[in-house]
Formats: sequence, structure tokens, C-alpha cells
Amino acid sequence: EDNTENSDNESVKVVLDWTPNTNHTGLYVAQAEGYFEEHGLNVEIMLPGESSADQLIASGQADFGVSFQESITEARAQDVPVVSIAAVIQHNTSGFASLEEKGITSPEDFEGKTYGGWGAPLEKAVISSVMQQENADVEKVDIVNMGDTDFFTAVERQDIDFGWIYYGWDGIEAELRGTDLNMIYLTEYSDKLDYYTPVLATNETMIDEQPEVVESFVAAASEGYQFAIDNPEQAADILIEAEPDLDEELVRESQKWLSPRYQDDAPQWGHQKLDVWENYAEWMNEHDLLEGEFDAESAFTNDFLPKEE
Amino acid sequence: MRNLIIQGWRPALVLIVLFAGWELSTVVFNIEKWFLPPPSDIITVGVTEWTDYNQHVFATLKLIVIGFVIGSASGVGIAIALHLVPFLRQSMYPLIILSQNIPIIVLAPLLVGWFGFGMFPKLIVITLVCFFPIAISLLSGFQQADRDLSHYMQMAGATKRQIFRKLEWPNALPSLFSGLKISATYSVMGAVISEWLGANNGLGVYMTLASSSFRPDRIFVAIFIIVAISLLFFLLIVWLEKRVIHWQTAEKRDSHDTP
Amino acid sequence: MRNLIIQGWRPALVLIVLFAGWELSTVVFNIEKWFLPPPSDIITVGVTEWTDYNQHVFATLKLIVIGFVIGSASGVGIAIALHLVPFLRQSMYPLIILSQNIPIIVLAPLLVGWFGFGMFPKLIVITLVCFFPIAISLLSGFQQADRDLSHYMQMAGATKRQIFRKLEWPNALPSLFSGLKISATYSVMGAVISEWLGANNGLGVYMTLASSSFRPDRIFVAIFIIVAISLLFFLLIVWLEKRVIHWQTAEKRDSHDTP
Amino acid sequence: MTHLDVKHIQQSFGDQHVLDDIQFSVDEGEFVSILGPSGSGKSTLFRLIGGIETPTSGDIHLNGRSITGKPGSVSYTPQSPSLFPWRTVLENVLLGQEIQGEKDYDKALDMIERAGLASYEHAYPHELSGGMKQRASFIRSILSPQSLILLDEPFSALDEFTRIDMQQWLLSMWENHKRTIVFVTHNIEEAMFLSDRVIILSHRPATIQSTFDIPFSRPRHEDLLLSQDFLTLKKDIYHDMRQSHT
Amino acid sequence: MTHLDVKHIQQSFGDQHVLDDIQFSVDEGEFVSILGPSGSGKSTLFRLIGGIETPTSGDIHLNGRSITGKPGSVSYTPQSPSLFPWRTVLENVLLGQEIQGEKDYDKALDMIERAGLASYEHAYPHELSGGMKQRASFIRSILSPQSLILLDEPFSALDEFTRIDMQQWLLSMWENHKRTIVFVTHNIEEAMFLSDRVIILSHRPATIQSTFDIPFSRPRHEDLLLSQDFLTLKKDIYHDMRQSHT
Ligand SMILES: Nc1ncnc2c1ncn2[C@@H]1O[C@H](COP(=O)(O)OP(=O)(O)OP(=O)(O)O)[C@@H](O)[C@H]1O
Ligand SMILES: Nc1ncnc2c1ncn2[C@@H]1O[C@H](COP(=O)(O)OP(=O)(O)OP(=O)(O)O)[C@@H](O)[C@H]1O
Ligand SMILES: O=C([O-])O
Ligand SMILES: [Mg+2]
Ligand SMILES: [Mg+2]
Repeated sequence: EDNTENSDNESVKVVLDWTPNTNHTGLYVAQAEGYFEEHGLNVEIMLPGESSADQLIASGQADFGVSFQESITEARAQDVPVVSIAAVIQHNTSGFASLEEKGITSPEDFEGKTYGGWGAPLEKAVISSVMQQENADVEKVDIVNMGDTDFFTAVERQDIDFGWIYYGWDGIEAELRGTDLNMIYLTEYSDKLDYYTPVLATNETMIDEQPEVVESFVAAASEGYQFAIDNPEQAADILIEAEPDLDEELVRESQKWLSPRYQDDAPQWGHQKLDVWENYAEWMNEHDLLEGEFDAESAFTNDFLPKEE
Repeated sequence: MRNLIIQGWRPALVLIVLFAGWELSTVVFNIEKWFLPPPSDIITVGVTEWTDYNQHVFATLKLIVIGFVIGSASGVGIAIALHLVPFLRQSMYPLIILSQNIPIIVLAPLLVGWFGFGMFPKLIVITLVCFFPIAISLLSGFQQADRDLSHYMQMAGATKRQIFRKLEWPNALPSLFSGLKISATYSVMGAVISEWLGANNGLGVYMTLASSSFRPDRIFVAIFIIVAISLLFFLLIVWLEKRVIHWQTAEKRDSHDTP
Repeated sequence: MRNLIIQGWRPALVLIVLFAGWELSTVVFNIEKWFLPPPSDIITVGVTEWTDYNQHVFATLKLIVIGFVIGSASGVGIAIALHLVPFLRQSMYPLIILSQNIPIIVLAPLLVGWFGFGMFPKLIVITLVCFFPIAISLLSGFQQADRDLSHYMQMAGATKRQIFRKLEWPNALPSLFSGLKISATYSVMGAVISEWLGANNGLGVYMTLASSSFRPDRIFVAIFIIVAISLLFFLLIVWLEKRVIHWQTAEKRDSHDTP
Repeated sequence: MTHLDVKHIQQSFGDQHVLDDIQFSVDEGEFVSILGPSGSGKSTLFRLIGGIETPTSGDIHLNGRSITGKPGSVSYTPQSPSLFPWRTVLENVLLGQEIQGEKDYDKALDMIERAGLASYEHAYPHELSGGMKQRASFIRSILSPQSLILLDEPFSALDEFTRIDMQQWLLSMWENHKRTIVFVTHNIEEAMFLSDRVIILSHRPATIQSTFDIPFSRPRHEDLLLSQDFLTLKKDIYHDMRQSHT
Repeated sequence: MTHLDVKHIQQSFGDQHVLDDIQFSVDEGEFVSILGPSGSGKSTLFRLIGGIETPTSGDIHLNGRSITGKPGSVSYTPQSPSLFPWRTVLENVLLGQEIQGEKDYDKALDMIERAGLASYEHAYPHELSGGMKQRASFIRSILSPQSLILLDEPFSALDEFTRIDMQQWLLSMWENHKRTIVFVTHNIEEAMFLSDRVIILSHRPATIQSTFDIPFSRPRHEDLLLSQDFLTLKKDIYHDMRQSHT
């Protein structure tokens, strides 16, 4: 690798949310193309293992990380000082997926079906919200916890009828396998569920004490994601090069699908809107999912995004 | 009861010192609650929320007990089979080692794929965790039978089975109990891990939820309960050992009473 | 070498049968490759991609070796301390049980929080996994010293330390080795798990990557390697046991040669 | 009728040649004692007859069938008592019967009392004295059902009076049930008092140095020990054995 | 000069009263034997003197200092050889020295040879015969540096010739180094041949039934065994012991 350490540069650690994937392409591009270095940073990209990225960021073990609006909302309600500094993808690309032959084309079809998730109360609330749009009853859905079991195994075995996936990764994998899925995106049924997932985050101390480092990081990441938006194929190659253990074809196809969705309809990559944060928190409160006080304005900031020329 | 107090004051003291130190250091170093909550908070949550989470405790407890019984029975069975059937002993080691080295991320889809989300695949996980220390300890115990006694048995015309039942088995009891102590301790963690295979309640589920909603206090409540269960379980085995190996405790009393 | 062939053909046979059955059933039941790949695929991937993943193998191997050494040394040290210092023995059990029951989701952020992402917190995890079976087995071995021999030592004016070194320690060697066998097997899994604390290479990382990019063939490559390492490790301990406990192997030869 | 037939037995451990062409036979109901220096191979010979060791060469027959390397045909008192530490005295003495079939509690309790161990039925071996362990081990083999009994110095840890008492008891049991007994001892008087025949082993490698027929009529009584004939024969045996002692 | 002083010892196990008011003393350099029925409490007495058991009541002094319940002052041959299975003969016999300080390999090898165990220095206990184990255990205590030696039936598993040989050897060592020896045996002749004094224990609960001074001059030779005085005294002791045998 050619990222020779520059000793004048600030060393920072970035922790991913889980294993590397196309949500992270911009970071890998910024690393490989030297954007971080140009902005005076030596960046080390870490996997979080079993720790949550938020905890590592909040405790200062990592300076930056990849998180989610859902998670930051809950974390801040518990006084965990994490702040979102850029939205990686403008709109929520997750949704409920099922095998095409199940004929689940709208939330009302969930009735009488089995949903497989990870056992969080939030899931039921989300299912309930989308089903409400069609006056369907969430109590008629059988919700099971499938723990660590992967989505494909569970649906192929008919243990579950539908699950919650990110189309940009699991959905693409299905395409590659030739498995036909029906997809019901959250955004189609509820504006409040169009939250930012994933986001880049840091802790309050960084913002207070080293704003210039935060600014440099966001600037370099922004350039990286811009590169991925403009050159999906090259960006995919960079990710594969950095993480050769990933499946190449999946990365390429996923990148192709995701690149246009990073910025989407936003004025610039990374931009976040207050009402998205407020709406989601409100939705959580409606469903009794939020313990503690949440202040949307302090949960995110656009201040570090590069200023428009 | 008096016995319990006499034996229990030292560990109790150690625990109290430990908790006091922890409580103090959260204050002194100003440790944030979301990073490491003080024991006082944990105990408060544990007491006030008991009615909310006790279902999880009982669900896991049930898994532990059933799993440990099946797991240790398998361990004993496997050790006996390997001991009595040389072909098995010589050929099965790779599989036994294998069984201890399949990561749950592989096992989970396979087990769920074969057996669904019910209790059965979870019991398999606990069994896999429990049988191994018992099997290994017991095998070693079987092989250490006294040479003179074994000669006597053979001369007296004892069948392999009789030698096993009357010599090797009683001789291996101390080893069995040392295996059981290890397994009893692991069975609790095994049960929690097995809930990663998908469960709707249980301490494993409770902890994941606590973790994703940034409630380390609840995680620690779960840990306290898990440790308490393990400890009780361990002490139960120690108590059983004293009952079963009475001829040895008598000997030990002799040699420990004298300085 | 000839010895290896003589001893090795049975497990080899079992493995071949197993693989053949697996290969066959993937064909017969038409199992999809992404669900359970046939062994032939796995072996092909394992061979062709060796240069890509060998860094992970070596990273984990290093962790295993260092971790096992530290872990078993701690196990031996703890057992000795608990055996020789009654106050410790009576007061430390809760902590030892505790150490086996802290789930990694709790331990991970704490360890990383205290010690960062380096090797140190990973070694702590492996040590926690390894020391326990050794400590428990060894403690039980210490307590089973022959009564007559112990009387002789005391009468001869042996100090507690001499009784330990000349009687209890050699007497506990078979138990130590049964603990080491358990720990050696666990150390490999422990190393893989420790990589959940955050690592950039190692088989644990390789497996999670393989899992999230839906490549079960690679997961199985990793498992094969993990099992192979464990097995070699286990056999190393068995070999060492034979060297160290020579007086016992001689006895055993006697009683096993005769039917 | 020939019961036990030991044919040209040789036994070596590594390069130690222990038994050299041992050959003798014992008739049914006969009482034969073996005398020999310490380390000559008496216990080894018993292990060979017992079938738990296989001789380097030679053959052992019982009732005309080869029992070389086949354990199970003899009842045995080992030189060291070899009681099971987790069994009480009563459970220990019943072990031989347990292995072969039926347990006879009454007979066992009777014998325990006869051997002076009354009130120790439920004691564990570590609560017994050396001589008491030996007596328990002796009762165990007497209670075992096999027709051939091998006794390896069963009375060595007993005081003279208990020993004489046990000898008398052994003789009366033997006379009533006519089992075949091979007896190892270091006590020449004991060998003579009990046996029909005494076999003397030489020093290592052990051969049969000589055999003495003991002509005294049965039943034998304690006064025999003081008779002139007895003392003369004892002197003969003593001198014979002394030759081999280097 | 009084070396060992056993004062009013009582010992019970549960409700078994074993030793009843045992009282005797042994002078420095004296050789005292203890005779008594099997199970009377001889080994128990040794464990009490050795300090690994504490008497129910009474006191034991060595050189005027109480050693009750304090182990380490005596060298000891247990009734069962108690060799360490993982140590060779040589390593076993050196154990007593190892515990107390310096190891003297040459002396050990010399004694091993003297005891007829040459070529067995590097054998493990399970490769030895019963009598060979006993001799190794005997050498171990003789090599130990303590001035008081307790020997619990050290020659019971030896043939008469080896036994006499070992007795002679023991006497010559004792005469040269003047250590104090307390010796348990079941053999009256052996007790008489070796000792300055013989103490007879009664049946359970054991009391000191009688004490015999042995007047024969030293050094003693084998022919003493056949002298008239010896046989007379032996008869006295024999009759005395017979009384207590029930
Ligand atoms: N397993 C073995 N390995 C090596 N040598 C052995 C073994 N068993 C016995 N021997 C040797 O065989 C010889 C005879 O031993 P054995 O026990 O038969 O003697 P013995 O006549 O019973 O002696 P004793 O009267 O002392 O009991 C001894 O020299 C002993 O060292
Ligand atoms: N640990 C114990 N628990 C209970 N009883 C015991 C214990 N040790 C010894 N005894 C009893 O004490 C008595 C004396 O035993 P001891 O071993 O001292 O006899 P001894 O005179 O050495 O006999 P022997 O000549 O047979 O060796 C016996 O009745 C024995 O059962
Ligand atoms: O103490 C040992 O020599 O093994
Ligand atoms: Mg013998
Ligand atoms: Mg005794």
C-alpha cells in the first residue's frame, strides 16, 4: 500500500459500522486516492467487531465512524455524545423483502405471514407503521427473532416469509443469485421512516476541540464519495483492491446501484435536514420506543460539509 | 446455614470490596453512565425492572438446565464410547475437535436450516459447549485407574464392562466432577449464545436489545444474573461432588486437618 | 512417520467418508452452493486463493500461540495460587466464574475502551478462554495426591512448598494435560472470537467478510484451517503428555497389551 | 488328577531374564507352596498363571485347557492388598463374587467376623491397619468361586498369633471344600505346616531348585510345629535355600 | 539421655478407642522394638510420633521439646512402601535427603547395591517386586538425616536370608552412627535379635502390656539365634503375647 505515513499529519481512526461494503466506498476512495492525506490526515479504517461503532466513537477510541440515524437517536436520548456529520445516502434504501412467489407486493399482504428479524421492538413499530397506511393489522403478523441467521437461508427454508434488508447489498446479492424478490421500501409508505442510514459520525469532544480535523475529514470523505458518484466502476475497483476478501461481482453491482443514490436529490453529498431528524424522533416517541429526551438540532450538523464555491 | 456464613464471608467480602472500588472509581474518574454504570445504578435497575425482565431469566434458566443435562449426558456418553471402543477413540478425535471449532456464524444458519427456530437447535449449541470438557476429563480419568486394582480385576475374570463399571468409572469420578465444573460454568454462557440462533426471550435477547438501545445498566443486570446462576450451578456441582466422592473427602479431611 | 500412518489411517478414513458423504449429498439433494458448498469447491477455493488469505492465517496463528501460552501460564499460576493460599481459594471462585460469563458484547467495548485495538485486549480474551479449564483440572489434580505419599512427605518434614513440588505437582500432571487439551482446542476459537474486538486481519475477520459477502465456501475454508490448527495443537499436547508422563505410559502399556 | 500344569515357562522384562524354564504341576485339591528369594519371580509367576501377563515362552494349562494369557480362571490374593478405596470392607470382600455371579452376604459377614474384622464391615480401606487390609484381601479371594486359589504372601503383615489362627482357618476351609491352592510365602514353617509340597525357586533367573514333599498327616495341629520330624525337614529346606542365596 | 518421650498418649477414631495411656521413653542411640497384635495401633503410634496425627490426649517430646502434631523430626519407613511412581529407585531413596538438604548420590548408589538392588537404580517402582520396593523404602529412611528412625515392619516382605542380611546391615549401620531406632515387627526373633528393649502392646484398646530388656551383648551374630538364652527369652515373650491374644 502506498499510504506512507506523513508524520506532520493528524492520525485519526475511523470505525465502520460492520464489515466493509459499498456504503463505505467513499472512505476507501479517499484513503486510496490520498484525499485524507491532502487534508492533513493519516486515517486508519477499523472494523468494530462486537462493539457498537457509537460506543467506540463516544468513548474516543475512534475519532469518526459510520452509524445510523436510528442508532444516534437512541444513543443521544441516553446522553451518549455522538453527532452525525454527514449522510452517506440521502434516502433510506431499506425495505421488506420477500420471495416473489409469496406475492407480497404491499404491506397489507403481511397479514398472516411470518416476519424474521432480530427481536427489537422497533421492528414491530415499523411494520405497524407501513401496514397502517393500508389499514392492515400488525397483530396478524407472526414476528420471529432469527438471530444471526442470514436472510436468504431463512426465506429459502420457508421459516420466514419476509425480512428487512438493504437493497443495495442483500438485494443485489439476490439479483446475482437469480432469486427474484419483491421489495417494499419504507420510504414508499412513510415519510417519517425516510431517515438517514448510514451516516458519518463523530463525538462532541472532537467538534468542540478539533473542529478543523472534523472539517478536513468530512472534506476528504466528501471528495471520496463524489469520486464514487462520478466513477462507480473505478470506485468499486478501489474497494475491492482495499478489501480483496469481498466478493468482486457483488461489490461492482452494488456500487453501480448505489452510486447515484449517495447524493440523490440533495444540494450536495452529505446534506442532512432537520425535519428528517425531528420526524423520526417523533415517530419513535409515538411508538414509545425512545427512552429519554432527544434534541434533533444537536444530533447532526451540516457545518463541516464543504462550502459551495 | 451457619456453614454457609462461615464459608461465604470471604467471597462476599471480596465482592463487596470489588463493588465499592467500582462505585468509587465511577465517581472519582467521572466515568459516564453510558460507558460503565456504577453498581448502585445497576442494582436499582435490576430491582425496579424485575417484573419487566424476569421472563427472560426464566427462559434462559430453562435452556441452561435442559442443555446442561443433555450436554453432560452426551459428554459422559461420548467419553464412555471412546473409552470402550478403541476404534472410535482413534477415529473420532478430528470430529470432536471440529465440534469445538465451528463458529456460530456458520452453525447458526445450518442449525436453523435443519431444525428451525425452536428449542432444539439451541440445545445443540449448549450441548456442543458442555460435552467437550466432560468428555476430555473423563477420558483422562478412565485411563488413570490404579494398576494393581486393574490387575486384580483382570485376574478375577472381570469382563471389560465390569472393569469399567467397578474400577474405571468410580476412579474417574473426581475427573468427571472437574469436567462438570467447567461445563456448568460454560453452560450458562452457552445458553446465552444459543439465543443468537433466534429467540423471543431470554437473557441473550435482553442483552442485545439493551445494547442496541444504549442501556449498559441493563446489560450489567443481565451479567449479574448470569454470574449468579453460574455460581449457584458451580456450587451445586461442588456439593454433589462431596456427596458422591465421600470416601475421598474423608481422606482429604485427614490430610488437611494436619498442618 | 510410519507411526503416523498407523495411527492416522482411522481418523483419515472417517474424514474421507464424511467428505464423500457431504459431496454426494450436495449433488443428490441438489443443495445450492451458497447454502452449503461441496467440499471439492471448498478445497479448490482454499488452494487457489491461498496467497490472498494466508496473511489471515498467520495473523490468527500468532494470536493463538501467544494467547495459549499466556492463557495456560495464567491457568497454572492461578491454580497454584488458589491451591497454596486457602484464603484465595475460598474467596476467588466468584471472580473466576465471573470471568467465564462476561459476554463479549460487554467485554469488547470495555477492553477496547481501556486498551485500544491492539493485540493486548485480544490476548486478554484468549487468556480468559484458556485459563479456566486448566485451573479447574489442575486444582482437582492437586487435591487427589495419594494419602500415603502425602503422609510420608509430611513425616519427613517436607515444607508445604516441597510437598507441592515433589508430590502434588507431579501427581497433577495428568489433570494438567487434560486441561491443556481442552484449552488448546478452545484457544483457536478464542483467537477467532478475539478478532471481534476489532482487527484488520485474521481468520475471524476473513470469516465475517466472507459471511457478509455471501461466500460460504470461504467460511468453510476458514473452518477447515481452524480445525486443522486445533487438531495439530491437540496432537502436540498429546505428544507432550507422552513425553512428560513417561512413568505412566509405561504402566499403561502393561495393562493395555493384555486383553 | 492334574489340575494346573505349568510348562517350560520363560519370562523376561527387557533384557532382564526373570523366569527360566519353570515347570511343575499341581493336582486337584493339592496345596503347594512356593518359596524363593525376594525378587526371584514368584509374583510374576502368579501373574502368568492368572493370565494378565503372557510368558516369553511356555504354556500354562488348567484342567487340560491352555490358559496362557487368558485371565479369569483363578482366585487371587495380591501381594499388596489392592482394596478398592471407594468400597467398604464388606463391598470389597464381595467383589470376587460380584464379578463371577452371586453375592453371599451372610457368608461374607461370617468370614469378616472370623478374621477378626467384626465392626469393620462398613469401614473404608484407609481406616484399616496393614494387617487388617491383608485379611480383607484374603477373604475376598477365599470368597471367589474359582477352584484354583493363588495366595501371594497373604499373612506377611500379621502377628504370629493371628497368622497361626488364619492358617488354621485356611486349612479347615481347604479341607472342607478341597480347592487347589498355590501359596507364596517367605516363612518356611508356614509353607511346611500348610502344604502337601514345597517348591523352592532359585535366585534370578529363577529355576526350580528343588521340590520337597511334606509327609505330615492331616488334619495338622499346632503341636506339629514342635515335632522332631518337622524341625528336621525345616533344617533341610533351610539349607537347601541357603545354597541359592548369594 | 532420654531422646524420645511418649507421655500418656490416648488416641480414638470416632468411638473406636485405639491407644490407651501409652507411655514409654527411648534413650539416645537405643534400639527399641514394638510387638503387638495386628490392628493394635502400632502404625497409629508411629503416625503420632511422626506428628502427622494429633493424639486425643497426651504429649510427645523429642530431646525435651514437644513434637506433638509437629512433623519433620523423624525418618520413617511406612508399612506400605509408599514409593513415588514417577521417581526411579535412585530418585526415591534420595527423597528424604532432598527434603532435608544435601543429596549424597554416591552413598545412595552404594546402599542400593548393598540392598541387592544394583542395576535397578533407574527402574520405576512398578518394575520392582514387593520385597524390592520395601528395601528401597528402607534405604530411603536410612539415608534421611534425622536422628530418630521409625521402621514399620520394614522386612516383612523379605525371604529369611535377605531379611537376616538386612538385619545385620541395619545393626552395623546403627552401631556405627548411633541413631535412635524404634522398630515395629511381628517377628519375635527379629525384635529380640535387633533390640535393646522390646515393648509389647496389648489388644485393642492398646496398652503397654509388658517390656522386655534384651541382655545380649553386641555386636550380635547369627549364632545368637540358636543359643539357649535366646530361645528361653523368646519363649517368655511368646507366652506373654499369647495371653493378650483372644
Ligand atoms: N513390569 C515389570 N517390568 C520390569 N521388571 C519387572 C516387572 N515386573 C517384575 N519385574 C522384575 O521381575 C523380577 C521378579 O519380580 P517378582 O515381583 O515376581 O518377584 P517376587 O519373587 O514376587 O519377589 P518378592 O518376594 O520380593 O515379592 C524382579 O526383578 C522385578 O524387578
Ligand atoms: N484413619 C483412621 N480412621 C479410623 N480408624 C483408624 C484410622 N487409622 C487407624 N484406624 C484404626 O486404628 C486401629 C489401629 O490401626 P494401626 O494401623 O495402628 O494398627 P497396627 O498395629 O499398625 O496393625 P498392623 O499390624 O495390622 O499394621 C485399627 O483398628 C484401625 O482400624
Ligand atoms: O519431583 C519430581 O522429581 O518429579
Ligand atoms: Mg512378590
Ligand atoms: Mg501397621
